[in-house]
Formats: sequence, structure tokens, C-alpha cells
Amino acid sequence: MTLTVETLRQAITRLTAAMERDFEALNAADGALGDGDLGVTMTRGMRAITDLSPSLPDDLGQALLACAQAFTKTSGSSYGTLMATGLMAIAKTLRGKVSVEVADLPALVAGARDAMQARGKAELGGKTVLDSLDAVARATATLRDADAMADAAALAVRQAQDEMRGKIATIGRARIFGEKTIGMDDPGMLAMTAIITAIANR
Amino acid sequence: MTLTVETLRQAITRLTAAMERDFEALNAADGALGDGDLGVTMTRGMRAITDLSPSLPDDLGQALLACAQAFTKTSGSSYGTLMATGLMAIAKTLRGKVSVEVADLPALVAGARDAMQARGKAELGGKTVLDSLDAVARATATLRDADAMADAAALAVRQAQDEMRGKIATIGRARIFGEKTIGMDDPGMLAMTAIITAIANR
Amino acid sequence: MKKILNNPVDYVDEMLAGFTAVHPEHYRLYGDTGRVVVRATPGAKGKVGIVSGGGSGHLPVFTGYIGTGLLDACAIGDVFSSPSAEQMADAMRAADTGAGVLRLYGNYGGDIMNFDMAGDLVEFDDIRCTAVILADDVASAPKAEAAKRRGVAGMVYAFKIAGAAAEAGKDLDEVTRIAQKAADACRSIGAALSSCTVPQAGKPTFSIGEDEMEMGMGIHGEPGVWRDKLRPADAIAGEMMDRLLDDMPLAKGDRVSILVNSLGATPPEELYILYRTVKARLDAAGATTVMPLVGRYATSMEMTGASFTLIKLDAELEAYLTAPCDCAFWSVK
Amino acid sequence: MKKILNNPVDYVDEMLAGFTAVHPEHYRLYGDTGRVVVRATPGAKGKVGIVSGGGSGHLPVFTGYIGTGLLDACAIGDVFSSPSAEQMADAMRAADTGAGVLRLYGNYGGDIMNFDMAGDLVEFDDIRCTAVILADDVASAPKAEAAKRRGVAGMVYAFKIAGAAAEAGKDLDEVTRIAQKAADACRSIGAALSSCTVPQAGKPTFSIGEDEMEMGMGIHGEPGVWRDKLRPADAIAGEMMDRLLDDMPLAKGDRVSILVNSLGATPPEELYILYRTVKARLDAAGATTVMPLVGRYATSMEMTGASFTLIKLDAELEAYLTAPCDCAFWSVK
Ligand SMILES: Nc1ncnc2c1ncn2[C@@H]1O[C@H](COP(=O)(O)OP(=O)(O)O)[C@@H](O)[C@H]1O
Ligand SMILES: Nc1ncnc2c1ncn2[C@@H]1O[C@H](COP(=O)(O)OP(=O)(O)O)[C@@H](O)[C@H]1O
Ligand SMILES: [Mg+2]
Ligand SMILES: [Mg+2]
Ligand SMILES: [Mg+2]
Ligand SMILES: [Mg+2]
Repeated sequence: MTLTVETLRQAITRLTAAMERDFEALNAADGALGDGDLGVTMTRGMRAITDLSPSLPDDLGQALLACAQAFTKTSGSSYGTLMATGLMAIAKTLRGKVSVEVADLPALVAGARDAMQARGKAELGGKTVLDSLDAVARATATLRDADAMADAAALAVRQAQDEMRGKIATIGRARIFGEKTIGMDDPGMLAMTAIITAIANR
Repeated sequence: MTLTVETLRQAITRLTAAMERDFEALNAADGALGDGDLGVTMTRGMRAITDLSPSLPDDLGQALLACAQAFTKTSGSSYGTLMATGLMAIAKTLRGKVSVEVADLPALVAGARDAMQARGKAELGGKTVLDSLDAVARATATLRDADAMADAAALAVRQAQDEMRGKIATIGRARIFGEKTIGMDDPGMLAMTAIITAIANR
Repeated sequence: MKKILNNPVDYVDEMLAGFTAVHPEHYRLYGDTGRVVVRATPGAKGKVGIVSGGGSGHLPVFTGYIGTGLLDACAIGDVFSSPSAEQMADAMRAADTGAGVLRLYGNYGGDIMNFDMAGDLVEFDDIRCTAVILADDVASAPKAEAAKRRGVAGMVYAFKIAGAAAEAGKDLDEVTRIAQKAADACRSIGAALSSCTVPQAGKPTFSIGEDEMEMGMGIHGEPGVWRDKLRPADAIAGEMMDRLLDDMPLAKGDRVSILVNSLGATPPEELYILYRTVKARLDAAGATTVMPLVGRYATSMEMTGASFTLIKLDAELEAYLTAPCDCAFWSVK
Repeated sequence: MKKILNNPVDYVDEMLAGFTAVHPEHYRLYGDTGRVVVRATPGAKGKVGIVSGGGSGHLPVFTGYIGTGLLDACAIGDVFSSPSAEQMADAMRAADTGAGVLRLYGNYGGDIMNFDMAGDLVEFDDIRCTAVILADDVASAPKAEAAKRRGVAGMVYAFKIAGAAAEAGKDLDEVTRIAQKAADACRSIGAALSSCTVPQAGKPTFSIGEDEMEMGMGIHGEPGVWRDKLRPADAIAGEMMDRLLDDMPLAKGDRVSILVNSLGATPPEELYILYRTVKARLDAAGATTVMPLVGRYATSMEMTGASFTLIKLDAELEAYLTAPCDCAFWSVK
């Protein structure tokens, strides 16, 4: 299956709806461990991207760069910056291309994960959004079928969140809460579960 | 009877002792209505004058100017400034004289009162040290005998204090306490009662 | 509000020790009372001397404003208490270069008595002196009794303008006339959100609820015009401007300067928020704002709140206001 | 501690509106994000640009230090929150005159990620950039993990020294080297007596007893080294100097500067009292103190407390430290 800017536009529609739906839940999860702005970051960013959507160029690199910039413009919070970083990494790879094969997606996710790790200097296994992306990249690495990949991604992201729930947060504002964070979801992982689920349309 | 710098030295000794004795009482009276520093002002000033006493010149004007300056040096409080003002007024009148007659004293007290009134811009009857001095000046105005004058001065200053006790304070920090000051002694009058009583040796 | 200090009795002397140690190029102790500060580089021979003073706890007022185009000497007392007449006289002696001395200070009983007395003392030194007393706080007495008003942040304008006139070589009568004109052209009002603590008292001068404010506050915790619920910044600024403009109406074309002053703890961020409304009101009156001042110019240690001082300028006042000056806390180029 | 404000959401934008209205000769808003401030008179063509930024609430840090011989542009976020990468990129675009841009800012996760990202963004504009990150707070991590330390008031020295090097016409690599040397030569420690209130939070960031203090406080209310009974000024200053000198011992003949900084509400009177002990300790170590700074240089709005920053100077750093600079809050002549 081949993905184009039209596929991107459909994903944006689903993602924006998902973020509006989860606005309160993400703020609340972040509020329990941080400054309670994660829902704000995601809805603001996705609204800006929605505004851009009709005018996105066919060049997928340029289109994703525009999406990344929407995040850097609307927020200085960690998650917004990480999202922009991941999107920019993918944009660089796709520069000049008007389509991409489904089979290339796992590598793009892995590339985003790596760029975000370089930006935020967190370890894998640290109970952050990196673990969500890592799980998705690994679970889908060898798949080539769109449906199978969507199933695997949605499952992996949820499993990663379940697995990490019992661990202590090691990064960002949540870290100062120490043991208290055991049993609580990382807000950034919660958001990534919603994102992947919406993109995968599962 | 003729007064000289020697008479002044003896008065200084009695006055200093009286102020040391009343240190706490004056601070307490001032503390009830103001900033509680009146005992400090008077003992500091009199100690400085005592230090000067042996070396005071025979010229009564110069001698009293030196005493006035002791007050201006040791304190910026209202009472210290008023004391210095009164002493300077007397010093000006006595400049160049090595002696003064008892009969001249009431006019000197009246002169001090007027200079202090000019300095502090308070009215007579306002429940301040001015009323003490005014009572003394008036009660002794026509007397010429030293003993009679001492008796009259000591009586007048005490009577003035008793009379004013029932009034409302109108001047200085005490004023803001309004009705609460009825029945309380004005700290400056209390101090002047002790001063006149010590000078009169009564 | 908590304080960093040693023995409260030593507060002023230790403060002055640090003050003169940090700024030796600006300030120097003078005489042996320990409470007189003078310019490190004295004014030129023949320049009229300007002396101020009063209680400590108001930095940069008083001693901070010693400098070129500003004051020559100050006598400062304990926190919120007058210095002694002898200290003031020493300051006057230091400031005199032969052209006489202007005493420029706030309308407080103790300071007046002592500055008067200091004048009597320096008569013996053949120093000619005049006095101008600041009474700019519109909240402290009605217009009919304007002479009874307290002197607050208007001092800063008077120091600046009189200092520039003296620096320009005007004689004592001229400097005095110009200082009096500046004093007469100032109106101030303050609003406090919390009190301050006099070190030797050890507890706040007044108490006020977490949701209250006091309009018309002076710089020592004296009572104000009203105490009410804490209002939004724009409403506070609006009421303060109302009171200033009621007392000194402005006409289209008037030229003014405005000082938006923190009483101490209130940070500059909040002063800038207030300034928006201040400027809008001046604009609405048709006035032109010259050299607005926003910051900590006249404080009460760690009191929370702000004051506004409005000065109406004529060409002479404006020229002296915008003339150069320099001290550790303020410089105009 | 009470605040004068309108809707907390508007705090930073209203503050910047007033800030730029009061000081049009120094500061100007740039671009359309509303959060980028630049020099009113841009640096000369070919001068290396210096950009800083971070959360609001620290005036004069960051935007106050925009000026000649200091910074060229800043991006500022909401109170204590990072500005966005796009805002930082805009600041970098404004600061670039063709000679490249140094990013000079404090060691905070959000600021680092965003300044990194901003660097990626301006790559598209062919702007060369470097970064120096301040990590001067000795209380925030042991010496072995010095790179994890927070950036606090040491920024002021780094801004001044790097700014002077850029003004002197040094190229980007040189300015970066000198800024890094200044950053490496700074050590800071803070002590807080009370918290501050983030406008949108509405209540103090931390609570502390009336007789307690927190040693090792950062500039956002992060926990410190110990919390104990409030001590006398000399003891507080002594312990703070101990910790600085332990981390960066001084030898006889060393030349240093020291910043005795109020965290906001603490008045200059108390800073001068602290300075006595600071100076005595530097003297005892045999060090020569150059251009001591005492005042409000890096604050947390109305937090009560003080910080000390010690910088060890070589001839190069000293020359740039004492070179002229000018902004609304600080000028060196
Ligand atoms: N350095 C980092 N590396 C990876 N993920 C991070 C990092 N910092 C934060 N995160 C992720 O971001 C989430 C918090 O985002 P956000 O609310 O925007 O942070 P803040 O408001 O503190 O800037 C965390 O739950 C975590 O998943
Ligand atoms: N203006 C004045 N005129 C006359 N007497 C005054 C005046 N002000 C104060 N006093 C007298 O001084 C006394 C208070 O003196 P003091 O404690 O030195 O005042 P403060 O400490 O407020 O400067 C009062 O009780 C009153 O008798
Ligand atoms: Mg958050
Ligand atoms: Mg945030
Ligand atoms: Mg008293
Ligand atoms: Mg007193």
C-alpha cells in the first residue's frame, strides 16, 4: 500500500478528533505528575495542523516539516518539542517524495524515536514516550501488510504502557515524585497510545 | 541668689541621677503611646552632659550651648531636639555671662518654651512638654526667692501633668491613639516633671 | 515577611558599612557620627550643596541618590526615625562648597524639627541654607490642607531636578526656587498589599488580610484612604490615576513624567502591568509622557505594593529632569 | 505574598507590553509570536549575535539584559516555562547579522530541547550557531556531576562577558570560547526565606515556616540542600561562602567578582549587610574583589532570599567584565 499527502490528511482528521476527546484526560494525567498542560499541548498543536491540512504540499517532507513547525509554534512544553523533533526526522527522510510505502513506516518510527532520544537525552526503559515508539517500531519492523501493521502497532503501544505502569518515572517533572509514580501511567505514553491508535484507526 | 556654672554642675548631677532612676518608667510611658525611646533619649543625653560637666566653661551661654549639642548628638528623637532647642534659646540669652540671678529664671523658662513651640509648631494646651514649661514659667514669673521659686516650680509642673492627664493627645506619635490617651500621662510631661523636680531639688 | 539580619540594633550601621564598601566610587562616610554619607567626588567649588535625609529603610531614598546631578550629602537615622540635628548639620557642612546648602526632604515632624535645628547649628559656621519640604502624597490630607501632606516618592523628582539645577551652576536662591517648583508639581499616591517589619520592632508594622489592600498607603505603614478587597491591576491603576488627576487635572498638550514605583517586594513585572493603564490614562488626557520611571525608586524595605508619582513639567523642569545624573541606582545620560 | 495582576493568563503579554512601552530606547518586540524581544538599536553588521531566553518571572533576567555589550535578543515563555522553539528561532534570526549566533542560557530540560530544536530550525536560514549552557548552582548537584547543575545568577556574568567579547568584534568561535570560560568560572548558591507565586498557579510554589529558611534554593522553588531555622545574616553569608569556596577554592592573589543578588523581595539594605561577611571572606582568602555587584540581578518575582555568585577572573575575563555595557537595568561605564 502507498501513502500520500491524502493519507496524511485523513490521519490528521482522526488524530485531531482523538486529541479533542482526550483533552481532559491528558491534562489530568499530566497534572497528577507535572504541570497539567499535555492536553493543551496536543489539542493546540493538532488544531494548528488541521488548519494547515488543506494547503499541505504533495511533497511529504515539506508537508511533515509544516506539521512539525505547528508544534514548535504553539508550545514550548517538552512533549510539543519532542513531537516536532520526531516529525522533523521523518520529514528529512521523506524530503522530495510524494509517496511512501507502508513497509517503510517502521523505520520512520524508529528514526523519530532516535531523534527524540537525541533531543531529550533520556534512556529507553525510562517510562517515557520513547518506550511507546520503541515498542511500535519493534513490533512492526518486519511487517509489510497495512492491516497487520496497524493491528501490531495499536497492540504494542498499549502493551508498552501497561508494562511501564509499574515502574518509577525517571524523566521530566514526574521524576521528582519518585515511588509515587508506580502504578501511574506516564502522561506522554498515554498520549502516544491515543496517537498511534488514531493513526492506525483501531 | 546668684547662679554660676557651679550651680549648673550640681543640677546636672541631680538631673542625671533622676533620669537613670526613671529610665524604665519613661520608656514604658512612651512605649504605651509612641516608640518607647524617651528614657533612652534622656539618659543618653544626660550621660553625655555629665561627661562634659567638669570641662564646662564659666560662660553660661557657652556652657549651655555645649549641653544643647550633647542632645543633638545623641538623638534624633523629638524630645531630644526640643530639649536642645530650649537649652539653645537660654544659651543665646546668657551668652557672655558668668552668672545669672534667680529672678531671671522664669523668663528663661518662658524663652525656652517659646523656642520649643516655634520648633515643634504645637499649640499650648496640646498635652505636651510645652504645657509643663508654661505652667512653671507662669507660676514662678513674679517670684524672686530661690526656695519659694523651687517650691512653686515643682508644684506647678506636677499640677500641669495632673490637669492634662484627662485630655486627648494632639501631637506626635501619641496623637494617633486618640481617645485611648485620655487618663494617660504624656511621656514628655512626665519627663519634664522629673526634670524640674530634680533641678528644684524637691 | 522574613528578614536577613544580625542584631537589629546594628541594622543601619551594618547596612552603611556594606553600602560604602560596595560603592566606593559613589559614596563615602563623613564625620564621626557614622550616619552621614557624602559624594565620593565632591561637587565643584561654588556649586550649591543639596542635602537630604530621614529614616533608613527606603533605599535608594535617601543616600542612594547622592551623586552627580543629584544630592551631595545625606544624614540617615534608624529605620523610619529621623537622624539627629547634629548629623544633619554635619551633612550640611560636608555639602557646602561656599555657595550655601538646600535642605530637601520629606514632610515629617521629626525631620522638620531636626533639619530646622541643624540650620541653627550651621549658622555658627556661616553656612547659608534654605529648605524645601516635599508634601506630595495626595492621600494623606485633602487639597485644602496640602501643606500637611506626607512626602513620599515625589522626592525622587525633586532630587533630580534640584540636583541638575545645582550642577548647572545656579545659585542657592535659584536652586531653591526650582526645587520648590518641582515639589509643587508632584502628586503621589500609594497602594500597599502587605506591610514591612522594622528590624527593632520584629513584627510587621500593620496587618492586612490575604485578599485585602490598602489604598493611600505612605512609606512607613501609616493608614490610608480605604482598605478593600484586592482588585485587578487595571482597576488599582485606574483608581490611583483618578486620584492623582482629580488633584492635579491635566489639559491637552501638558507634558508630564510619571514614576511607577515598587514599595519594595512588588517585582518590576507587576509595575509594567500597571504602567499600561497609567500610560493609557495619560494618553487619554492628551498629555505627553516624558522619561517615565518604572522600578524601585522609593521603598519601605520589603513592603508589597506600588506608588505612582505624577509631575507636571514646564520647559525648565523638563530640561533639568532630562539632564544627566549618575549614582549607583540611577543614571540619566 | 500578594500580586498585582489582571487575568493570570495575560501576565507575560501585559508585562511585555508595559516593558517595551517604558523602555522604547532599549527594547523592541520582534516578529509575530509576541514573545521575542530585541535591541532597539541592533548590533553592528558583523557582530556575533547573542541570544538567551527561558521562562518569565526573573527580571532583569532575561530580556532586561538586552543591550549594548550584552544580549541581542531573547525569547521568553510563560512564568517559569520554556518559550517555544519557534520563538527561540525567531530570536536567533533577529540576532544574526551574518556572523552567527551564540545561544547562552540556563541548564533546564525544556530550554535545552527547545534551543536545540531552534538551532535545527535556523539551519534552514543558513545561520551558524553555537551554545553555552550555564550550570553554576553548586547546591543542585555535587561537583562530580557538575554538568547537571542548574543555571542561576551566573548567567549575569556570562551575559556581560560574552556580550563584551561580541561587542569587541570577536568571531563566533571566540565569543563561544569566552562565554564557556565565563560559565566555567562561575559558582552560585542561593538561600530562600519565602516562596513566590506563579500567577497561573495562584498559590506559593512551596511553603516554609516563619522561622525557617532553605539553603540551596534555585530560582523556581526547587528544593535545596537543607531547611533549617532562620540564622543571623553573618552565619547565612558564612555558610554560603563556605560552599562556594569549597567548590572553587581561592588562592592568594586570585582576582574575583561577586554578585550578591536578591531573589526579589529581599531589599538592598539586607544585601549590604550580607556583603560585609562576603567581602571579609574574600579578603581572608587573599583574593582581590573586582566590581562587586549587589542588587536585584536575577530574581524569582517576589521570592524572599539572596544568592551569591562568585566568578574567578583571568585577565581576559576581567577585561570583558569591566568593559562598558548598557541596558535599562545595568550600565557599566
Ligand atoms: N527528556 C525526555 N525524553 C523523553 N520524553 C520526555 C522527556 N521529557 C518529557 N518527556 C515526555 O513528555 C511527557 C511530558 O510532556 P509535557 O507535559 O509537555 O512536559 P512539560 O510540561 O514538563 O514540559 C512525559 O510524560 C514524557 O513522556
Ligand atoms: N511638636 C511637638 N511639640 C511639643 N512637644 C512635642 C512635640 N512632639 C513631641 N513632643 C513631646 O515629646 C514627647 C515624645 O518625645 P519622643 O519620645 O522623643 O518622641 P519620638 O520618639 O516620637 O520622636 C511627647 O510626649 C511630647 O511631650
Ligand atoms: Mg506538562
Ligand atoms: Mg509544561
Ligand atoms: Mg519616643
Ligand atoms: Mg523616637
